[in-house]
Amino acid sequence: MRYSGFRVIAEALTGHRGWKPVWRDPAPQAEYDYVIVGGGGHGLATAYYLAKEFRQSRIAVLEKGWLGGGNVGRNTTIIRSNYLLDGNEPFYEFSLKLWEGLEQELNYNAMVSQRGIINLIHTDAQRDAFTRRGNAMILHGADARLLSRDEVRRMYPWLNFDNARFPIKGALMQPRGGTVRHDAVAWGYARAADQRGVDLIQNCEVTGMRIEQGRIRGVETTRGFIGARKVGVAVAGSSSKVMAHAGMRLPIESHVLQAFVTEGLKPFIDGVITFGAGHFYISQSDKGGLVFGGDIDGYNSYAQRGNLPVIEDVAEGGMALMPAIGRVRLLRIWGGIMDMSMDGSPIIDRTPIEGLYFNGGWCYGGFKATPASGWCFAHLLARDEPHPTARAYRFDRFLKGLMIDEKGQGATPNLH
Amino acid sequence: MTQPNRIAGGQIDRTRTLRFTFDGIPYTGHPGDTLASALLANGVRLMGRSFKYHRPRGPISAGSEEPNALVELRSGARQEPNTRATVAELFDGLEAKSQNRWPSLRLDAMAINDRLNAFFTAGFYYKTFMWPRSFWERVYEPMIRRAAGLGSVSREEDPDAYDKGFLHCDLLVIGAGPAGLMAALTAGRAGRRVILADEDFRMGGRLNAETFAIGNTAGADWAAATVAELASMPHVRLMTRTAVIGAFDHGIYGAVERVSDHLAVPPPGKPRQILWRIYSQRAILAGGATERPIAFANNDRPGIMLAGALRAYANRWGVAAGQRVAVFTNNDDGLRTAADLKAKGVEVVAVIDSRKGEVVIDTRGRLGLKAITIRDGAGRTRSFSVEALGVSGGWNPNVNIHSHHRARPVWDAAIAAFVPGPEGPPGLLVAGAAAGVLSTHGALRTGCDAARAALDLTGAAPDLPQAEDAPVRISPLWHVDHGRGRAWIDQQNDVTVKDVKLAKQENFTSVEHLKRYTTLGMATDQGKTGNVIGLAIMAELTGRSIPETGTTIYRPPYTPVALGTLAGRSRGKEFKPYRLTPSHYWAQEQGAVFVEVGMWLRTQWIPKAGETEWRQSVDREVLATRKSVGICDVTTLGKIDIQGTDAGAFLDRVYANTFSTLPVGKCRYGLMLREDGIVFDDGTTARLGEHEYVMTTTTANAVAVFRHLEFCRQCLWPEMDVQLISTTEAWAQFSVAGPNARKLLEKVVDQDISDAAFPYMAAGNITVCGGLRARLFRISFSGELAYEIAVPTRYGDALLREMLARGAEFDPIVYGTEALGVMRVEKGHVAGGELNGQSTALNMGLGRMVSKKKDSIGMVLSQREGLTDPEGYRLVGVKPVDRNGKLTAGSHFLEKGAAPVAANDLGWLTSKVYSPHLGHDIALGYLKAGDRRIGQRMRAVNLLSGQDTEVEILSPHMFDPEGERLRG
Amino acid sequence: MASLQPLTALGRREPVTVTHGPLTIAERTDVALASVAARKGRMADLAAAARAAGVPLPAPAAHQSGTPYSAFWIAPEMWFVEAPFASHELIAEMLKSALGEAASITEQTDAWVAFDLAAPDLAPLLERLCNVDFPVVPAGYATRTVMEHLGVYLIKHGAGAVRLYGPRSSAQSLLHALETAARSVF
Amino acid sequence: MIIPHPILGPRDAQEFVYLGDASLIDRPDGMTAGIEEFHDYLYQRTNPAGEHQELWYHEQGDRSWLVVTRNTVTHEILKVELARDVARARGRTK
Repeated sequence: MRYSGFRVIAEALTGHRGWKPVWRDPAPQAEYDYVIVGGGGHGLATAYYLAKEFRQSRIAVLEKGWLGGGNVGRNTTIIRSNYLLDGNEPFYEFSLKLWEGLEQELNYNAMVSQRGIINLIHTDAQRDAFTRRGNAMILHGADARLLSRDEVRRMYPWLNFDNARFPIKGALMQPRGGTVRHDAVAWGYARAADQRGVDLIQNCEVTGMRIEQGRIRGVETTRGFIGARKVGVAVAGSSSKVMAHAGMRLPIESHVLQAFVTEGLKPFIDGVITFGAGHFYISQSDKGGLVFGGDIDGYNSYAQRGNLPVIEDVAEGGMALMPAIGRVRLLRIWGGIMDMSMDGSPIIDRTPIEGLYFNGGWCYGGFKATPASGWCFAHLLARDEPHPTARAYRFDRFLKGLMIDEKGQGATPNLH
Repeated sequence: MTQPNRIAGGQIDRTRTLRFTFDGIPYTGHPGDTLASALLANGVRLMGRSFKYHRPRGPISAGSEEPNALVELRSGARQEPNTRATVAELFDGLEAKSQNRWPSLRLDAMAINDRLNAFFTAGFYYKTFMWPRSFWERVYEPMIRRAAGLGSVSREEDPDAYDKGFLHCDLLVIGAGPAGLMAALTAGRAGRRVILADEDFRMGGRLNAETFAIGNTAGADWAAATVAELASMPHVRLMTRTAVIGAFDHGIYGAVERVSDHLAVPPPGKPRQILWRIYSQRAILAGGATERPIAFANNDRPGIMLAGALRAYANRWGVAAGQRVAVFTNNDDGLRTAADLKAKGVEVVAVIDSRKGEVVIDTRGRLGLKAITIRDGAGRTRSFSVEALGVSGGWNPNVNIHSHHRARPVWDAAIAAFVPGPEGPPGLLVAGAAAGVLSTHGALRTGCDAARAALDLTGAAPDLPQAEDAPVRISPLWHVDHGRGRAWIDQQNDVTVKDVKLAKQENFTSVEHLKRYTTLGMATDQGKTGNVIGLAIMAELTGRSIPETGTTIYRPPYTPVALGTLAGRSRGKEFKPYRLTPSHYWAQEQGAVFVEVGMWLRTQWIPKAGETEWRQSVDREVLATRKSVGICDVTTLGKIDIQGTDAGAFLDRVYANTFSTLPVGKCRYGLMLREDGIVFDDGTTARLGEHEYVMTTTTANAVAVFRHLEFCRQCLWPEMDVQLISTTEAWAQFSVAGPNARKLLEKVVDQDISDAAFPYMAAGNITVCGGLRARLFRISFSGELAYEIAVPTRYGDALLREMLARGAEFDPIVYGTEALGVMRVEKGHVAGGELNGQSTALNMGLGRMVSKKKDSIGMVLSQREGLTDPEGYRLVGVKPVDRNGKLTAGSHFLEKGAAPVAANDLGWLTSKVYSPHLGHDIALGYLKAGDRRIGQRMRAVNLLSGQDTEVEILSPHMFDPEGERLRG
Repeated sequence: MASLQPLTALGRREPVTVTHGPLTIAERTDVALASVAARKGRMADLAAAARAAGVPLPAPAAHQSGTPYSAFWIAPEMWFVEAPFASHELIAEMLKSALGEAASITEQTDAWVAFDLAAPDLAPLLERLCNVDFPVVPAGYATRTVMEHLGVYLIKHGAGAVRLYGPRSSAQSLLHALETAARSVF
Repeated sequence: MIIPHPILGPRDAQEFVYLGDASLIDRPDGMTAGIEEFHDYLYQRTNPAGEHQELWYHEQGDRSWLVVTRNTVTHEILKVELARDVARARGRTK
């Protein structure tokens, strides 16, 4: 069924009896052409684009819990394409363009809201680095502006301009950056994929992979064996666990990232603000809560929960930047498991096992990548060659010395 | 002023009257009141509006689970949005305003949403606002955002201070009701260190709200006596107004103490709140239980509250929420409310017991309850005129903190509620109502047992006092099917039974989908009263059991926490400590401009009289240095003392180049790689003795390099004889540079430092000013004849003054980081912009420094093809072809005529300065195949500003490329 | 020594003493400090030489007082040795000649700012500043800890007597943190 | 978290800096091993959900590198050793 304002009104007048399930609950079939492991944003988008853009069929998405229950349902909802390096920027810009048409594409309002993102500058060296980055963004067709201190002040007069340990000296802004209602992304892709015949199978955990003569034959699951011509794994956070079923070790560590939301407040933060002298970024949701985050906890973890030091560190950054939020109350803290890769950039690649494909290593940049990740992974699965914007996301880049290291931290996953 | 609904009794101090205002109207209350109890005493039931439909609301609870009675407390910079009136302690002069209404609480224009509720069902926004596309950001979203939120932020700096602290104990008891008090008493009497924390300002928990006796005293009196006994024990710490907010790993609990929230303003110097990290291997959660309502049509009117709250207001605060009341219950506990109110002389007009087939099916009263309609077992309906209705749907144990490690609670059918399961944070036991033991006697017993178990106490258990031990008699009822209006589950977010039904209809049946789609439990109360009802209804609809349906995940904090508390003192200028250089005080006297470099404050430049532009000062400092002599405080560079018989061999491993061959009394530039072959750091390292080196690092990497060296020493080569210690702050170190550097130093150094005696790259211990130990290194970052001289830090200030005074004939100047930067760029030395963690030695033109003759960190992986590409980036110098042309660091290189697209991107400018010596801008940059482009012309383009400058590519050594000056 | 006038870590000629209620915070500039680390495999030699020279080498997490040398443990086989500054400004050289090749010795005097805290009971102050379980650790306890982001050595001489060594460049920030906590507590 | 330091007893994890998998001790010899071996050493991780041996540095403490055996699902710490002892036991010398 198509969603629209007219439909909402019509249903309201007839007691909402006409709304249909947003997705079916099919039983798994014995075999598919494509099995996507992971019913998060990336997996659902992959299935959708496989069906829609690449005209494939016989597709299933296997989700161990509930659809959208991974990091797509536990992030800070920011979208942007303000990357520096050639390996990244085209991909994220492609993603941002897909976000811009997503609602019409999916006929689902995920509230893509481009209210702008600023990265604050506190030192001359940061200004130089952001100038380099802003230029790289424009060279790749993205939008960027360098703001003076006064321009930032006009935008957000209540930031700490007058009593700061690290004074604000300006900002790099991407006006097209913004936020998206995260759960709706998963639901929108799920609904659209379901409508194109993709089987979305919840409560179906992959427990093994059947590999014969170097070729994938299917996956063992808690709901039995499911045969597959091709298997795409998109389970960021659990990548090492799932790929271990295929005997692979990855250039990835799992780390916990905490995120935060306050009680609902009348609007006062329009866009997204990233503090350049502490670990803190923030936006305000359409519901009024301040949504913010900071650094990962820094140790390997699959626990989906974190500890006080990072909570305090994030709050300190928040108060240093916005002394007006001292009396605002933190409502909820949650933790997601990040695939922290060795250079801070993702992997979308074939594996040594024929028919087995991998998508992961998103660090904490996975949400904004959702549409492009799905598209590029579908491209790889359907055509067996990388999408032009995702060509650099190879496993062998570490062997060849072609790292995509935005932060320049080297093979130290918890510093990316 | 009278308080019409104030009745006898209660734990308030009627001898004192407190004045306060709500929405500008003055009222009175007493010490011991909360804002809610005082308002109710004054006959005010309407305290807020709901989020979506702007329904008029009053408090439903008497505690921190309150979803409705949220106010903006205080004013001005202290304005505190979304404060629960039910826990806000009354103080004289308190000011509160209602929120999320316009123009007034009674007449709220946005209540139109309530009329349109048929359109605003769960998730309606996902289905609309998509056409036309451009309207989302311009029309629809701004409209939605305007309606967002409840209270508002002041936008001014929070004037109050917050502290943090650390506490340690043998046993942390969370909650001071009967179970917690008994646990603390048991542990305290056994001599153990106990912390008893309770979020309330009065210990006793439900005992304060009930009329039960313990032994032969009233429960509240027993609590007070127990608290007094505990207070007499020096090893017991009683913490009222202290909410434990979370259980973290390994026995660390977060707790927030509201030190001054019950005062108009905190006393001078004192914090508003304190974040305590409590370290305790053993803890007992005795956080009690929270009553839940029953969903029925129009169950959200002001005056309808939880039965336990209705009785708490009567018993603890001496307040009747209305003169005529009724009770609706599915369990025996609700009957207590009727009994207690009757005993207080309040008229109880009806007790509706669903176990007899009686239910409430509707209510009336727009701004406050006026009447209820009930349906009896025979299907007959009747109406009663009432001002308050107590509702009891049973009690939910507060399992929250026990579930912070993601343990799932288990369903206990006997009390029709979730109780803590077998898993949970290690060391955390649960007692009393939190464990699902709902009687007073049970609380005392399990509190005592838990303390004994937690602390392995032996010996006979103490005799417990007599106390109420009634069984729980409940017949679950989640919602009333009869009746026509909406039945609320989550009152703040306006989630009703029909929203749950719609979620089911659309297949959002997972409990997480239910929550996220309907927003059930996402309000400021986190669903403490509503969640279980919602999932129970979903269970009914799907034919699953409640435990099969399950709960969502419990997350910290248990109650919302002010962000200021979590930040503590780390804000404003105190966000991070300062590091001051030895010349800081001197520079301050000179009116220096300082710059943040990491934690350090360094002199950026020192303006002289008449200089109006920073460039004037910097140019002068550079020219004076190059002309005669300049001094710069370089103490911030990291210094690491490396000793041991293997010190030389160790340096060979950690540096790409060789140090074991360095003669004693010499220093050498060292290049340090990461294991991935990228340049990590650089600096000079001197050999001061056979087994003694002193390494310098960059300011930025001092800590990371030290950590890395310790890793190499302990983890990679544990048998090497190497000892490390940082000496960064032990020595004040100054660079003395310029043609007259030696002449100036000769004025202070006691030894011969002629070129012969102390040649280029010499290093050694010397003395200054008649015998003070010092170190001298003949190294140059500026390209001039230069030295670095170090003395014990306390003498740094004096040495600087002495050099300036004794060398006055040379007109020495002190230069800051800007001039330092100019001179190093002129010389092509790499620093921050080039040492970016992405560049190799080859990129920097230092490829030959990586010795392949020995194993060193990063040597092997630096040879990967991607890092040795002949077309890769190389460090170059850059100047504008037109000497008036301007350069900007961060600009990108493009060929002349090339379109500004990524395919034509050749690199970027890493650092840019104005060279007063050369008289134009110069820059360093990374340029693709830059080593083969020297002499070529291209453009440096800054697309952010439109700057497009034709440049010439130079060797990075733009000043004195032969190095004649530094050897002079 | 020489003609150079020393400056304290707080940028003054004389050490600072501040009081707040029952608390006294006294800056100490009269302590010489050096690190002593055993060379690999030379611990026995170092121990013997130290014994002979009267340099205590206490167990982990401990401080041992003596005359003229006191010391506290900072790392495996590594100590900070204290002595009176007036007589031992050249502490590193003095220790080198006393301990010989068995140890690596480095002057540390001016790397730190020293504060002595005195009050009838320091526990209420310290619990706002660091996670040392102060009432429980014995006198003679020495540890590194963190106060307001600063790494600090804390030596407990008694329930009301503590020596702190903080990074010298952050002396102002450390003192500010101590005074702020004092105002908050006392 | 609290790390039971083998010398100093329980210490708050906040005093430590985390590096990662303790396999980083097993650095190949650069004079004999090639790029592939170093690649596997530096980049490839087992990243188990369960017991994990990992390196922590007591930066705000005694500067010991520790090998902590910790469950990455529950965060329970099962064993803590001085990294130097582990390195020696694994045959590392000079």
